[in-house]
Amino acid sequence: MNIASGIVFQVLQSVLVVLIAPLMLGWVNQCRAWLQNKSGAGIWQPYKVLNKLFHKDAVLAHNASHLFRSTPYILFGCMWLAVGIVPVLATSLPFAPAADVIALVGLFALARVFVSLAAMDIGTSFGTLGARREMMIGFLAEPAMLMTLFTASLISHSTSLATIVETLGHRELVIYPSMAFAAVAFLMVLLAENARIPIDNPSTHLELTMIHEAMILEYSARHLALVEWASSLKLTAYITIGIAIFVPWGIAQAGDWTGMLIAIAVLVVKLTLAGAGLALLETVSAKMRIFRAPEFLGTAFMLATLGMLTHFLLER
Amino acid sequence: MDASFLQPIEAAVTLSVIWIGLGLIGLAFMRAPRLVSHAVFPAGALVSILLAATGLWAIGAPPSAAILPAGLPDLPFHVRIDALSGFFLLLLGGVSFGISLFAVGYFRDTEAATLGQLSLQYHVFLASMAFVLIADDAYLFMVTWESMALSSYFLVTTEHHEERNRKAGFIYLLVAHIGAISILLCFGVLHGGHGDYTFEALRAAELSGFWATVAFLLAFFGFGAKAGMLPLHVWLPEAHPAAPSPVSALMSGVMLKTAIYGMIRVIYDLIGGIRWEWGLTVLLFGAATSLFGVLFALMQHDLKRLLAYHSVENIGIILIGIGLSMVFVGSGHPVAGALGLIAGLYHTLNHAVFKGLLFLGAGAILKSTGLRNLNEMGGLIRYLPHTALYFLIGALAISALPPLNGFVSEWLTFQASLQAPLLESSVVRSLVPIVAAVLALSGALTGMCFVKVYGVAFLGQHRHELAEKPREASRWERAGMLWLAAACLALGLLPVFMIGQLNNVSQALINAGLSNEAMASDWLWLVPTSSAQASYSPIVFLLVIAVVFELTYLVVRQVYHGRLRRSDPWDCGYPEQTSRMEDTADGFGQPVRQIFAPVFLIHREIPRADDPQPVFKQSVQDRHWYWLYRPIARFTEFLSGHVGKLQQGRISIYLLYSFLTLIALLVFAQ
Amino acid sequence: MELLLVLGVPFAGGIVLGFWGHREFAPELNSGMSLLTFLAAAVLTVHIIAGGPILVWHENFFVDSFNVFLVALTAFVAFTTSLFSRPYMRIELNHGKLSPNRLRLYHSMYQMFTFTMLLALLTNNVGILWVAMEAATLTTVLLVSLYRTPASLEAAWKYFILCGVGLAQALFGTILLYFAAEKVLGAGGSALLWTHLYEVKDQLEPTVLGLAFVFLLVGYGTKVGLAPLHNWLPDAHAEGPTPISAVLSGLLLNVALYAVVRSKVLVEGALGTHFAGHLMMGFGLLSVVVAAFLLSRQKDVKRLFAYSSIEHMGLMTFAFGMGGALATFAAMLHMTVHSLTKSAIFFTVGHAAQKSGTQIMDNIRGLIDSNPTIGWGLMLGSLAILGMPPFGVFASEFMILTVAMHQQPWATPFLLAALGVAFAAIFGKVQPMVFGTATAKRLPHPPALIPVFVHLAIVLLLGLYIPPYLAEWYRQAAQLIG
Amino acid sequence: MNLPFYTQLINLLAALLLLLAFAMLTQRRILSLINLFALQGFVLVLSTLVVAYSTHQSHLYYSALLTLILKVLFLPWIMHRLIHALNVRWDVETLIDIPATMLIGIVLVIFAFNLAAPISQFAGTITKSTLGIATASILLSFLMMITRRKAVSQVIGFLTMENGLFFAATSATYGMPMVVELGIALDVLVGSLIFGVFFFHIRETFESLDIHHLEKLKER
Repeated sequence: MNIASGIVFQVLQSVLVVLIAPLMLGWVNQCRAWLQNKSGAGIWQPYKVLNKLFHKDAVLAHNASHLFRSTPYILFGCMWLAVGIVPVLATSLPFAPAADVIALVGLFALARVFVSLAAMDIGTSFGTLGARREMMIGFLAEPAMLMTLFTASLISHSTSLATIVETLGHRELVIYPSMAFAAVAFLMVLLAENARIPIDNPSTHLELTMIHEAMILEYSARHLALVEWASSLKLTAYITIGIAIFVPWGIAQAGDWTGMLIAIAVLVVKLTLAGAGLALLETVSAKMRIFRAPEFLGTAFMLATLGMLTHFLLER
Repeated sequence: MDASFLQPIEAAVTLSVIWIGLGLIGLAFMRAPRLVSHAVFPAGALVSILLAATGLWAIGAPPSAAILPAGLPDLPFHVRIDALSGFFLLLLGGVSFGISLFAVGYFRDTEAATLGQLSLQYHVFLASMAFVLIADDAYLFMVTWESMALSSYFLVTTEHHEERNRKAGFIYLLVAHIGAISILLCFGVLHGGHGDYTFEALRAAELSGFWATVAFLLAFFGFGAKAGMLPLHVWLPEAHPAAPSPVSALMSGVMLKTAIYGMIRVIYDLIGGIRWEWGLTVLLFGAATSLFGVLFALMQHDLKRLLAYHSVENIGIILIGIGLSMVFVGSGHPVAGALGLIAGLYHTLNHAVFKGLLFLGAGAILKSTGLRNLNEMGGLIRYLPHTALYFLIGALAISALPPLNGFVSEWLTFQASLQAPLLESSVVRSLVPIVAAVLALSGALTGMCFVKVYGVAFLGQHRHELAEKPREASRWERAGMLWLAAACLALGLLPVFMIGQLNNVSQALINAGLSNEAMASDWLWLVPTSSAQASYSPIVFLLVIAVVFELTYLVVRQVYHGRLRRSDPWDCGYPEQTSRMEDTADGFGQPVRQIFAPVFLIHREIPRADDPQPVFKQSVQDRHWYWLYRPIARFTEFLSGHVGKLQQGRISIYLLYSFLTLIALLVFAQ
Repeated sequence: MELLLVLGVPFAGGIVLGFWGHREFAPELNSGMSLLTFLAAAVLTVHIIAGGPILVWHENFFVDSFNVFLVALTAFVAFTTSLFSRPYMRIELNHGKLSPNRLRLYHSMYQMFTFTMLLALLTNNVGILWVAMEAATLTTVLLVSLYRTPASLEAAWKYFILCGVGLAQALFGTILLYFAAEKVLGAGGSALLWTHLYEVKDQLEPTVLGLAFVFLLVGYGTKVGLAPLHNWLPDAHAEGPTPISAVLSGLLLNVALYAVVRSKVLVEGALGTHFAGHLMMGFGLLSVVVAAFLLSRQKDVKRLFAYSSIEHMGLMTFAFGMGGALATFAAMLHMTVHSLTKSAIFFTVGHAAQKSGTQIMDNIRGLIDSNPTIGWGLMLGSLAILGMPPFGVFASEFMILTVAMHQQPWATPFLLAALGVAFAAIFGKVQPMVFGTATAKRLPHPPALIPVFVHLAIVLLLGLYIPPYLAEWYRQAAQLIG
Repeated sequence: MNLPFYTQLINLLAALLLLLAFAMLTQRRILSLINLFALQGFVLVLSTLVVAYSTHQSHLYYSALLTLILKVLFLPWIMHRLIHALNVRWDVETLIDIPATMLIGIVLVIFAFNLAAPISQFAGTITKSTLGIATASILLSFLMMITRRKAVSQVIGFLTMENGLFFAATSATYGMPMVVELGIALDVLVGSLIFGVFFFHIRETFESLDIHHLEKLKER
């Protein structure tokens, strides 16, 4: 493969995903509004919010440390790296070998740890509350996520996302019952990890229910903008991981320009559908009490494990 | 150095003896405490680094052996250094270098007499660990093994005026001794009645399947007791906090690793013929240990105790790696086995580095604030910026976050567990990934725990009015921490070099290393089996994040602005933000306590509604005390009570005993 | 010549101190006599090692590697104990626990006791051995009852009766031995000489010798302190003056075990089976287990270490019972290190008890603060006796255990469990005495702790390095009896 | 031949010895106990003399003389003095009642005979059949020591055991070598003196010679 075209592909994919991530969020919100019989703010609203936030003066608490100030950038960097690694449009990207699925999970964990630390930096009651809950969700979701990914890895004998996509998408079609279990589990993890209903509600600031919002209460202006952007990136990254593992058809190989164009088209369709589906899910379910979350994620873990066992039993 | 003049083994022995000599010098000059702290300890650090170099040298060199003119008449002390010993010597030397540097500053204000004793015990401790690693006969191994326990016992009880520390020391030495008895028994079984007790003879002895399993179980029990494996871990959270912080670092960072060394040495090298059932045992115990360790760590508010429980957890992770390796080797897949072994060994090294660093950080906090209770700390990042940075590196490393070193070894362990499809038995095949999930869970819980530690100790507002402003650690202390923090980074970013060394170790032990493709990859890419299967490049990882960080920073400033305003925290507009409104360390662990309630033994005292001065008390205890240790103690008491009844003071009864003995023997003799 | 000195000096010392034992200089005189004995024993040892066994005085005295090793040990520990007893007994006198007359008795009996032990070791005559053992009992009975307190009287009485009865059995065993030997060697003195007996041991009547061994084992075994014949031992150790506890534990028990071992070799030779060895192993194991379980019930510090002595004597008996060069070697090494360590422990315990004014362990605290040397001595001594490397006790235990695992695998779990229990019991009690906050007062005379550290240093050395000549010596002895 | 006659005589004395041992076992009074002890000593002297005369073992005469002085004259005299001084003439209480003791005693005698039977067949002495009796009397005195509660009677039991041993030595082997005999006698003498001293101390300390005062040191 040509190194230069690989790098072009890499940059192209990253920039593209980073740019459309707020759009994804806007789309989900818009769908949700429609489903709730509201008119909605429009799918471009997240961009407007970001722009507004960047313009504002940043306000920092007196006792904020460097950690607090650098976290938004670190977060943004992590998420950028994540979307750079996931084969959103193409496999065999030059950065892809830098991290496999496990490292990807580690990357999300790194981001989570930094956000939580930043939340505790000021020393407010909400910040620590949010950090505690976030970490709780995190430690429950992470094993489930890994088990899901392991199922895919065991099928393709690889933890590299590129190889998984190539195995599952570019070869003959085989029906893997284990993947069904994994897909459901992945969906549950996705909801939990991205602060969606039924675990968290991204659109509330009701103190008793906040998780993610509680952590970023002290951020303002450009810092908040980066954090928000990073969370939309995270949602996109998760959805694209889901796509890569469960519906990988259409992803191009790096250097294949026509494939690339098809891949973009296919991706747009997939993302549109995924966003609508997510909105539907969020609309039909209600938020849980915080201590129902372990049950929810425990179920996800069980499903993922079952998927893996199914793989060992049926698919060898 | 020319190999024909000096063998690694000679260097290692000489350096260890120098350590003992330094200890004695420290004792002899205890009236000159400045000299002891500023000359003896740095000299010890110098020996450490030389020893580390020797270790590194030995990994690549062929095994060299020697016989020392001491020991039993029929069994003089045999010493031998091979790749495995070399690796552990590297670990010992590398980690103790940082710790000794730290100790210079940490002990500078210690009382003269105590310092003299500390110096002796500390260096003897180091030397006995080195000798454990190079011992090549059962006797020398046992002698140095127990000397190690003994010297560290005295270090643990340095502050013996506190009841807690005494109790900790007692439990520590008791468990260590029982473990040693088991190890001794294991050597006896291994010996099988032929030859002497050199490792060479033990290696050569042919054991039947049953006795090999017995030997394995004894070794596993004995070394597990030292390593802090469930359910023999009870001494660990007691002993580590009791010791002075550099010693805690040494015990947790290095001493526990000698147990891992012993386990590998005995199981892989001396017993040989590994079976997968053994591996499964190790694997399951490892998984249970790691989960249990981290859950209890989350319940702690004493920083050093918390770190001690994390040592339990990490020992569990190491055991998972080794267990995987044994499962694979036992099932005839040495290449996968090598991966597991390398993962286990690499985690051993990583844990030594970051746990040493964290204990030193805890020591720095203790020294400058006098605090060990997390619930009283807060906001230390503003007083101890350097310590805070090093501690953050350690915390991220132990939480297995990329791109630091803890992640590399956990990643390798995951990779090893994903080799499960190679296995024939479907039960084991499905168990292995579940263990991997447990590993993931404990990794995530560790992350939570260190968010708690770091958030509560270094961030937020301080909770406790200190008499004076905490002072940043001294230069020596910072140098020690810097060394270990740099090691965390280096091992995290450039794992390939060390993996190559570990591959030598694995080659020497099980005659198998990683696949050729894996070894062919360059320094940038860590590839466990083949690049199609998995790869990881921490440098690219870090670079991308750093570049994006920098670019974003610049772009935001360029396109918009960098204006900043300071104000009070907002916090949803609540007034009166005091430090009492922050989560305490206990509060932070509350979700875990609730979710895993059955694991803990929780005592609560809840105030009544009309209580004028309501106090809420809660303690979390380890059920093992009640399930395992108390019953054993009771049973012993019960037995000794009955034996005691025989001796009731009446001379007629005593005469009757003699009489009956005589009659019985006469009947027997006829 | 040296032999004459070895026996003559303590005997003369006993008589001289019988007159002057209450004088101001008596403790020094006592030490001086012991030093002379030790020097004579050292010279004797050198001769034996260089020149081989000797037989003197109408074959009535016989010195070979085995007993000269014990002679040297006995003389050495007796000497160091006399050093320790100098300040110790002065303090006791100052505290009013003794009258000058009793002190005279003490000094005289101390020398006499040494004499009887050396006599028992050196004699070639089984009958004289018995006489010496009985005499040793009598002298120590007087020493144990020295304080004339109710407890010490009770202890001495029990000691006297139990050991008296025990030794009576040993005499019967001796008679049976003589009876059997007389058939082969003819009546008269030579039939009771070890040297002659060994030469004809395969001609002796097995039935008789089997019975004789039972009586000898029960008899001398009582003195060794083998369970269930051990009941006198803790009482006597706890209630007597501490120097006497030290020599009882460190020496007398060895001498009694020496008698048992000599008999065992003879009897096994006659029987051609492992009967005697099995009996010894059984008793040894029982003692180890019983003592280990009794340890945890102790409140009195000297009683605690008395039980520890039972445990170790049991271990040695077990090892001698197993036989074979290595086990015997180990047992003799264990004898040496146990004597040295246990007497060192008693030295420190004695001073600790004097400082605290009590032997009850709960009331002794923080020795390391009030007197670091006593504290460290007790701590290191206890760790050594518990078999903690690098002390020599571990070396011998290692050898005993490894041989046991090889030859008697069934016994090892018991041994190891007992060692574990003993460790928990002793260490759990010693640690609070040594550490913590002090409760002690100053002593009127500075304690003599050099012997403690000399003993411990030797024990430490033996754990790491056994000098070749010493090893050779042990080996010769093991050859002799193994 | 004269030998059968002497053998008969010795057997008679041996039987007497056993009888006396039984008598002591059942005797409740200390004074009679001492007398019985002296009597036993006397029988011992007689039997030794008979053996000495019949076998021309000259050293046995010395033994007999030693026994006479020590066990027939000196020790009973001392003990009489003692119990006068200590005023302990009251009856002896036993721990086990007398009939039971007797029964056990009989079992012991059977056991002892059984034990001695294989040994005595090797003996070349005229007294070989008495070895069983000697063994029996040793065991009986052991039993006596177990059952008695008073310090004095325990000591008498102890000395009786010594008698049994002496008898065993004479009957099995015509006595031990002289050096040993002398040593044993010396030990017995010194031992008895120490016993005497002890009686005074015990009496002084506990105001009684009952050994149940001596049960303080124990493990309970």
